[in-house]
Amino acid sequence: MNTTATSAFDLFSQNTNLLWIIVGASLVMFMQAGFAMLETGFVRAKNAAHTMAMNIAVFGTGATAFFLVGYALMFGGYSAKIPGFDWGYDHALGSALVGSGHWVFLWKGGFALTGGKFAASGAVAGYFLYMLAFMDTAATIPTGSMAERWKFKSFVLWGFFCGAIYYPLFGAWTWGGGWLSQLGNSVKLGNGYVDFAGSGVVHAVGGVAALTGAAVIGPRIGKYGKNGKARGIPGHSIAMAGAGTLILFFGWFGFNAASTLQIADGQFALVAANTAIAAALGCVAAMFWVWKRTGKPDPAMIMNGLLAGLVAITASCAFVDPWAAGVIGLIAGIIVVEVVFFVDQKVKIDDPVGAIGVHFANGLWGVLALGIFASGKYGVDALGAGIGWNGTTTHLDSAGSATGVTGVLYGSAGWGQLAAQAIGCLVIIVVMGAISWGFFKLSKVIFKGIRVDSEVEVAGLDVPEMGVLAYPDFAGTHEGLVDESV
Amino acid sequence: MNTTATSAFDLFSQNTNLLWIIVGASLVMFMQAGFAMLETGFVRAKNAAHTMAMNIAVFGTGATAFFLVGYALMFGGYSAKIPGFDWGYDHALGSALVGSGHWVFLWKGGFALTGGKFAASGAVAGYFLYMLAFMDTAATIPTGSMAERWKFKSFVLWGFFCGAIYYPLFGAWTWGGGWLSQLGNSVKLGNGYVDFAGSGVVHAVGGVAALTGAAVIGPRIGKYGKNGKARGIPGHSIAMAGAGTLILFFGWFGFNAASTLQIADGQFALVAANTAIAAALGCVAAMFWVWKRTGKPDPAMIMNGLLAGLVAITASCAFVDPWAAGVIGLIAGIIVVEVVFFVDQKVKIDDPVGAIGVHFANGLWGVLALGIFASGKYGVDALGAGIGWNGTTTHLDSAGSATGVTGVLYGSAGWGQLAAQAIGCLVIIVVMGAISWGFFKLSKVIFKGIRVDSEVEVAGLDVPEMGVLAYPDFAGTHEGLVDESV
Amino acid sequence: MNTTATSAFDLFSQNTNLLWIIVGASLVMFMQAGFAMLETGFVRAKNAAHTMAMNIAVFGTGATAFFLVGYALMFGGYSAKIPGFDWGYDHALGSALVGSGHWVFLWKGGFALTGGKFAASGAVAGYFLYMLAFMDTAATIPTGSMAERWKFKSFVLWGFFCGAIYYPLFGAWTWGGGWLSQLGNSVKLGNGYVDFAGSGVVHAVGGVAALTGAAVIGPRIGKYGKNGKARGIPGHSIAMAGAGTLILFFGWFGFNAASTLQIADGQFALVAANTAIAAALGCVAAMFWVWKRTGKPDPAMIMNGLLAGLVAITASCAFVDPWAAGVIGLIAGIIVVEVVFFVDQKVKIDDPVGAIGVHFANGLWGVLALGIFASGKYGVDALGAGIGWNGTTTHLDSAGSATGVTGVLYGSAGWGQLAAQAIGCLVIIVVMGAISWGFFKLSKVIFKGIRVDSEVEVAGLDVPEMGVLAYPDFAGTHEGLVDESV
Amino acid sequence: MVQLVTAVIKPHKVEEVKDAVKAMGVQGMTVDEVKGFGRQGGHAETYRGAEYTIDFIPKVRISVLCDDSDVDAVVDAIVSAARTDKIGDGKVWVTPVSRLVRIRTGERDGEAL
Amino acid sequence: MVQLVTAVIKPHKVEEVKDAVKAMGVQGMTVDEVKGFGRQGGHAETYRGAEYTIDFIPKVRISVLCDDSDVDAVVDAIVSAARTDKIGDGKVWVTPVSRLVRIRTGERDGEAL
Amino acid sequence: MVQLVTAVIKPHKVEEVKDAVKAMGVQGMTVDEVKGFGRQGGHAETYRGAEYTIDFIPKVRISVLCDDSDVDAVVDAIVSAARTDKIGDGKVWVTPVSRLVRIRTGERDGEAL
Ligand SMILES: Nc1ncnc2c1ncn2[C@@H]1O[C@H](COP(=O)(O)OP(=O)(O)O)[C@@H](O)[C@H]1O
Ligand SMILES: Nc1ncnc2c1ncn2[C@@H]1O[C@H](COP(=O)(O)OP(=O)(O)O)[C@@H](O)[C@H]1O
Ligand SMILES: Nc1ncnc2c1ncn2[C@@H]1O[C@H](COP(=O)(O)OP(=O)(O)O)[C@@H](O)[C@H]1O
Repeated sequence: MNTTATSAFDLFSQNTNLLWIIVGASLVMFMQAGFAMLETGFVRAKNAAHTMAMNIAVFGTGATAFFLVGYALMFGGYSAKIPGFDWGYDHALGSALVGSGHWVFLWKGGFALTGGKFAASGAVAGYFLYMLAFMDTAATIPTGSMAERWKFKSFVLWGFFCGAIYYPLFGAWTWGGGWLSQLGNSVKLGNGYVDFAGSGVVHAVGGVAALTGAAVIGPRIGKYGKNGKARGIPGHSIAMAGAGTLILFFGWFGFNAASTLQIADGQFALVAANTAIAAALGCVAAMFWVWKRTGKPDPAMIMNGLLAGLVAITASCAFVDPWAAGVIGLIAGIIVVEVVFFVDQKVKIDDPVGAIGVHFANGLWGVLALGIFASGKYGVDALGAGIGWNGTTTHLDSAGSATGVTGVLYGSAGWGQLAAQAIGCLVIIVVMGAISWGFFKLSKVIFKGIRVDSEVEVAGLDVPEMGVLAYPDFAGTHEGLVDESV
Repeated sequence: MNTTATSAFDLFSQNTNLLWIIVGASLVMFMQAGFAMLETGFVRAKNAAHTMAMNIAVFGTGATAFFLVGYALMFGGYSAKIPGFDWGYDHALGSALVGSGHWVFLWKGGFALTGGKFAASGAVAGYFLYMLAFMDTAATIPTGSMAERWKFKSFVLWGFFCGAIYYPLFGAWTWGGGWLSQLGNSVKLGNGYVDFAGSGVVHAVGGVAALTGAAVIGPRIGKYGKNGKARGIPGHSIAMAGAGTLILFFGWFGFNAASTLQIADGQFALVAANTAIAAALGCVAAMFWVWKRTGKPDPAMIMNGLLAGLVAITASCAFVDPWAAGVIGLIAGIIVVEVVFFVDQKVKIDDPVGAIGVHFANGLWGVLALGIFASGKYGVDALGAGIGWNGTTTHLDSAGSATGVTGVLYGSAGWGQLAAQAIGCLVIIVVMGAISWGFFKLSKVIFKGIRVDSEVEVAGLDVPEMGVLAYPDFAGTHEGLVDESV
Repeated sequence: MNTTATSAFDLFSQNTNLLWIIVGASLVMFMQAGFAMLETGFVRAKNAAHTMAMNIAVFGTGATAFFLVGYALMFGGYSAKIPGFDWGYDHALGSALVGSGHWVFLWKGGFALTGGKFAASGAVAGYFLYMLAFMDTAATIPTGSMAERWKFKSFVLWGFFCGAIYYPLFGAWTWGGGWLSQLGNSVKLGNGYVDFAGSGVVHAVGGVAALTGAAVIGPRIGKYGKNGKARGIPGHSIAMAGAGTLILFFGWFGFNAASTLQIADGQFALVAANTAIAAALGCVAAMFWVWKRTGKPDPAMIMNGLLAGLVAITASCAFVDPWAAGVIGLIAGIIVVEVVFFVDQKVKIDDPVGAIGVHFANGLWGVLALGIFASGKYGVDALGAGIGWNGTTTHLDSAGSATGVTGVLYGSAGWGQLAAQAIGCLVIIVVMGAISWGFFKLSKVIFKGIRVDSEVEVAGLDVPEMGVLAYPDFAGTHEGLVDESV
Repeated sequence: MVQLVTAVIKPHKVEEVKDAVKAMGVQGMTVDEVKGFGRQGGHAETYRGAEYTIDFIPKVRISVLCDDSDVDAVVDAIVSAARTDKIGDGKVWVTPVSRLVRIRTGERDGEAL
Repeated sequence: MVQLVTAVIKPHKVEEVKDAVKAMGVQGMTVDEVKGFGRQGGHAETYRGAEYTIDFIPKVRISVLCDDSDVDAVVDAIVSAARTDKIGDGKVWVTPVSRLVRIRTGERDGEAL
Repeated sequence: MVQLVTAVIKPHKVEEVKDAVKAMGVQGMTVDEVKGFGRQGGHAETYRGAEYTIDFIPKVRISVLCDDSDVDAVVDAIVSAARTDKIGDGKVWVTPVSRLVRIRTGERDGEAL
């Protein structure tokens, strides 16, 4: 009877863990509303319906693809490694599709969530949902940088591509237990590539697509003057963008804190506090920095700064002390201002919402920051006896026992970790960059250009592409509604 | 001492279940913000303050009525049947007001949450709150279909009526353990009418009132041309409507997944995943379908499609496999496009937000879909020994033990279930349809018409009815502010 | 082994309590989005970017200050008194900075969350986050009453001041275990000042700063005609304000229900239900009251009424029966209408969003209402053996055991409680009023006025202060963009 | 020669006026939203208890360029289409135009209509 | 005969101009929002670090139909009410009106005012 | 004497027209947003399956006060800057102005420009 009691408790605690994942997944899913309002607020009124529609359809297309194919490629052989779950855990559902051992590149198994365990198991379903929400976040990032000129047809293909292949690829290499996560075992670099909630896996991977996409599609008409000077093209609703920012902030508690995947230790609370601290410092740093740089506290930068802090802390939020979270956020707030200015004015890639500065640059900064600030207190054995964070057992100390995730500030052992992080960054830039660049180049061929005609662009995409005006009752919101080339 | 430990665990696990209900209730309550933004975005700027005010006041009026009267009528004799709760469970607080045995039509007891157990018991309070949030959802549906012409006074009466009587009635018959839920016991139809989170109880019941209300109040001036052809009257903010859609999506995780009312099995996670999958497929299906039908991917339909998938999966989300959730959502996406077109152009009932297509049509489809796709795996014994879902014990298999909720695809026994579902649909259409139709007809007498004067309608309802402009600083949002009949 | 099982359960249940706090903290943090939309909707379009930017930056500045200093001053010696937490609980981290015994005025310890326990303990981090979110709510209240004329620079200082000192001060005296909370022990007044979730600590304290700030900064140009008559200056988006209201409502479930800080009894569910009931009655009462008063159901008042009900129930939500929650909300709905009218028309303090009526007046009403309606059922021993709510043991009954929090309706012992509540109100009005008044007066000196030039005010603050237009694509939103005094 | 007929009318009459003018054979027109102040007066509303007046009433202004010979007919057409017999119906007036050019073709005066 | 007085003024002067014109006995006016470009020039702001110029400055245009005999007085009233002595105060001009009709009644010219 | 040149043009041509007019030495202009109806016609869209037509097309109206002597040049400058050779390019017309005042200084007519 005591045994029964114990196992009832085990079951209940596992399901409480799962509950946290579901609550977290809902919060992350809600971030889509934040992205939608932020991005739509930052475009001109004449493209608002187009931008909003992308932000809804990207969930539909991406999720359909991830459900049918992507989840199987990303986790097929690994299943839902939720701590303490007897079902799912360590029970491979499929097997490697490409690679083996420490060097797996893709998995297979569980397409469309079919197969023995899937239908029955709440654990797998919950894990799927959480991962789906992360995929959705990555997928929606380029809709911001490519806004106001992207053909809707071409965008639809991106949604399917990102959900089916693009996101699951890097996902399999990291959270799926693939080769990057095993760098600790295979080549003895710290605990392997560690990215707690996805500064890299989600934000930089989405961000690099935002970068290549914006580069391939080219700047909006009028963005660069005859002299090549960048012109500001203010978004049509600062209020909407601000509301979106605060929704994203809210959702981020699910993004980061629920990434503990369990509540048995109190770590999720530290994660949540670190998240808020980095956001605060990012916001304040960007505010003062832009104020100094341009003479006014640009509201768009206050928003981007808060988000930059959030993106940057995402990789390391479980591994650092609060003071370090503050420092990471503060630096993120400065980075975002500088990178946005640099990309806009020097590189001359046109990114209407600042996605490159927020997600790409600070995603990379977040990944590296872990290699610097991780305190070594956490990630020793998060998944059960003898398994380090990310399913590794490596970095044994002299006594032969696994160590927590440690950055260079906490001992020279940290250099291996930093190296693993740097490799992750490089892979994002080079490999994911090349894949996304190739995808957009190929799309150009398929759709005879991924960009709308210049007449349509000047008129605004809403009527020609979507058939509606975003604001039909307001004067002056659409300059030239129609394709005037009759 | 072991016993103490066990019972501390029992108590704690019950309260964890209750926590899930409270989190779920909060999420469902938040859906009011989604409805408010969706509906307001879909009306013209000149009626935006009126529509928004209805979406706030409907909570106030409906909740007051449900608190004072409605909850007692719906659950008086049944109390909070929350699994594993010792207090509340199976302790009838009141007794039947109309009917007895398997044929109870209304309960009584616990008016204004007074009476012995109420004040003391968190369990009853939590269950009340969750049910209140569902009532609110049903109550707000007609504010969409009747928008831009409904007298505010008349609307206020609807709020009280819906919270006190209209919603609790069908609620008592189903979730309250009344006659429809007992069709399994009384006339051996499957597990009786089964509606997990309310495709029927909430959406179709609210939706049929949206239908009869829109029919009684008549189309907006200008909706049908002299030749009777339907004219599109675009909503004033696609951006606002899109944000509302995504808020509703978020809230739906509380709507569906917390309807397990407990977390002891992992079922809530499957429910959540099914919810997202149906939403994705509904969104994609509606997008492609409307694109094919009209040549452009109408953003309003992308939104309606996502919501249609959500409404349709609501009844069966705990009983079907993920692939089936996808199919149900996909069909919902097509249904919503066709029904919206049909109602608008053929039936000529004017529904500014598409409530009839989303909530009524897909509510019914969701109820029926359960009778087709339910896999039989769940609902055997959800509430304790020997009690099937909805408090029935019926549908014993040959071995005499209760079976899970089973649709026709999983054995011929499913036909009984499908019949129970069909009866539920019929009751909604005929009985709830007649009651709501009667209510609106009667209101017409009470208020000398439930519709504003045509001068007011042309001018916009905001100033004449509410005394404010929704957007006083924006040019062109109100055509003719005043009653010009001076 | 049995022991192990028990302690695993203890640990898990503590962490489940902590989870509720984190979910609650996220919800409260999300209220910032609600305030942002409410306040921005209630100002004119020409100040929308300024108001939105304040609502984001106030989190950044306030949180930075609270992290570095405020939390240490408020809780330094008390730590995270989370029920059932072995770490943190009753382990003083710091010590009194000012005062001792029952008369502590400020604490110290744990600056920037550093110090032994902080970094390691999820419990402290979680408690910090929850308290941070409450601070943020208080800090943002004056941004509403002082909107449309506040220099951004001066506002930035307010954020730091509120997070570092202003809020922690009254916080230390109440939730931090300081002298007000000990009035039960020190001078035998009931359980001491009791304020469950902060009608006083958060709303009235923020509200009195909103009052003094609005008084010091003076009314907007054009608010009072030559004859001194108040003129309505309608907000630019009723739709946005309405959405903000509903977000606040959602967040309030975290604000109130998670203030139980644990889930071991079901009290959090009663709290949540009481919260919704008071909101509903507040909404309905304000709607009918303003309808009667002005002839139309002003949407802004429907919104303010719902919020008034929420503010008023916040202090007593855990201590009263549902019927009493309804009465408290109903009275709040009337109070808010009358106070807004009175302040606007008689006192002639200009408060663009109604913050004084909602937060200050109803905050005080909420504090007092507890002294009237508290039923005595709860708060006996919320934190463990022999400790009453707020860490007191006082108000022993004749048998010598501690009693729950009791209002005058439940026995003459309630008069002591009511006196403690009244003292709290007085301290807020006099002491916090004086401090905030002094702060704004001093700011005037520091910044050569805390108000923008009248030219800027007429033109709108967005371009001169923030460098952007809130709505550049919409005609008529900015009357005169530039400082025309060239 | 060409003249410019300008009318300030009630917003809900725009469609009818447009149709009436079109029926006269006039090929184009330009409209904008204006606010009018006149005999019709405004009205007071309350916002959170404080009164405010909406004293400029939304109107639509219509500008039609037409031939001398059509001016009378166009004015009459507008008057009869816009009339509701209630105060606030608005005004129509005519101003001389000394030159007109169609941008696309450079055609002038009557040709440019 | 009737003439049309048009003025482009600073937005915050609308109320004062309205009152001044009303004080002249003029019964009505029509206003709309315009953007002006003139000596006053615009100004540059930065948005996420990139400059943009706001070179059209919001103004309000006022159109008043009045009797020949009142034109001088109306022009003067507008000028003195709208004047701030700072650059950008705007212009007032007068154009001839060959015909005026009140839609509601069909009254013409002076009668129609 | 002074005249008023009015043009209705395609919105995306505003910048170019402004530059052309400025290049002529004209010191100011006033623009507003209007909706045009002409040969260009509108187009039908569907909203939730029901058709609706967008038959008024957004245009920008430009008003330039200038000296008699500059009128020809200003008209020509506008025509050539606004021209796209596609239907819907718009119109330019000239109306006489009998008096002009600069509000700030009280200067009159030519002086007031
Ligand atoms: N003297 C005027 N100058 C310019 N516009 C005028 C004048 N008088 C009236 N209007 C315009 O005509 C509209 C209707 O005038 P009003 O006096 O209200 O009614 P009516 O046209 O029936 O006499 C006004 O709202 C205003 O736009
Ligand atoms: N030549 C012009 N034609 C039309 N409008 C003009 C002209 N010059 C000025 N304006 C209008 O008058 C406004 C004020 O003119 P500006 O030159 O800035 O100052 P001022 O009126 O003091 O000379 C401008 O913003 C513009 O709307
Ligand atoms: N008779 C007219 N009166 C006033 N405005 C006109 C007239 N005809 C055309 N317009 C304006 O000129 C614009 C362009 O005219 P349109 O006939 O479409 O092309 P085009 O200028 O090439 O002949 C219209 O949208 C309208 O604003």
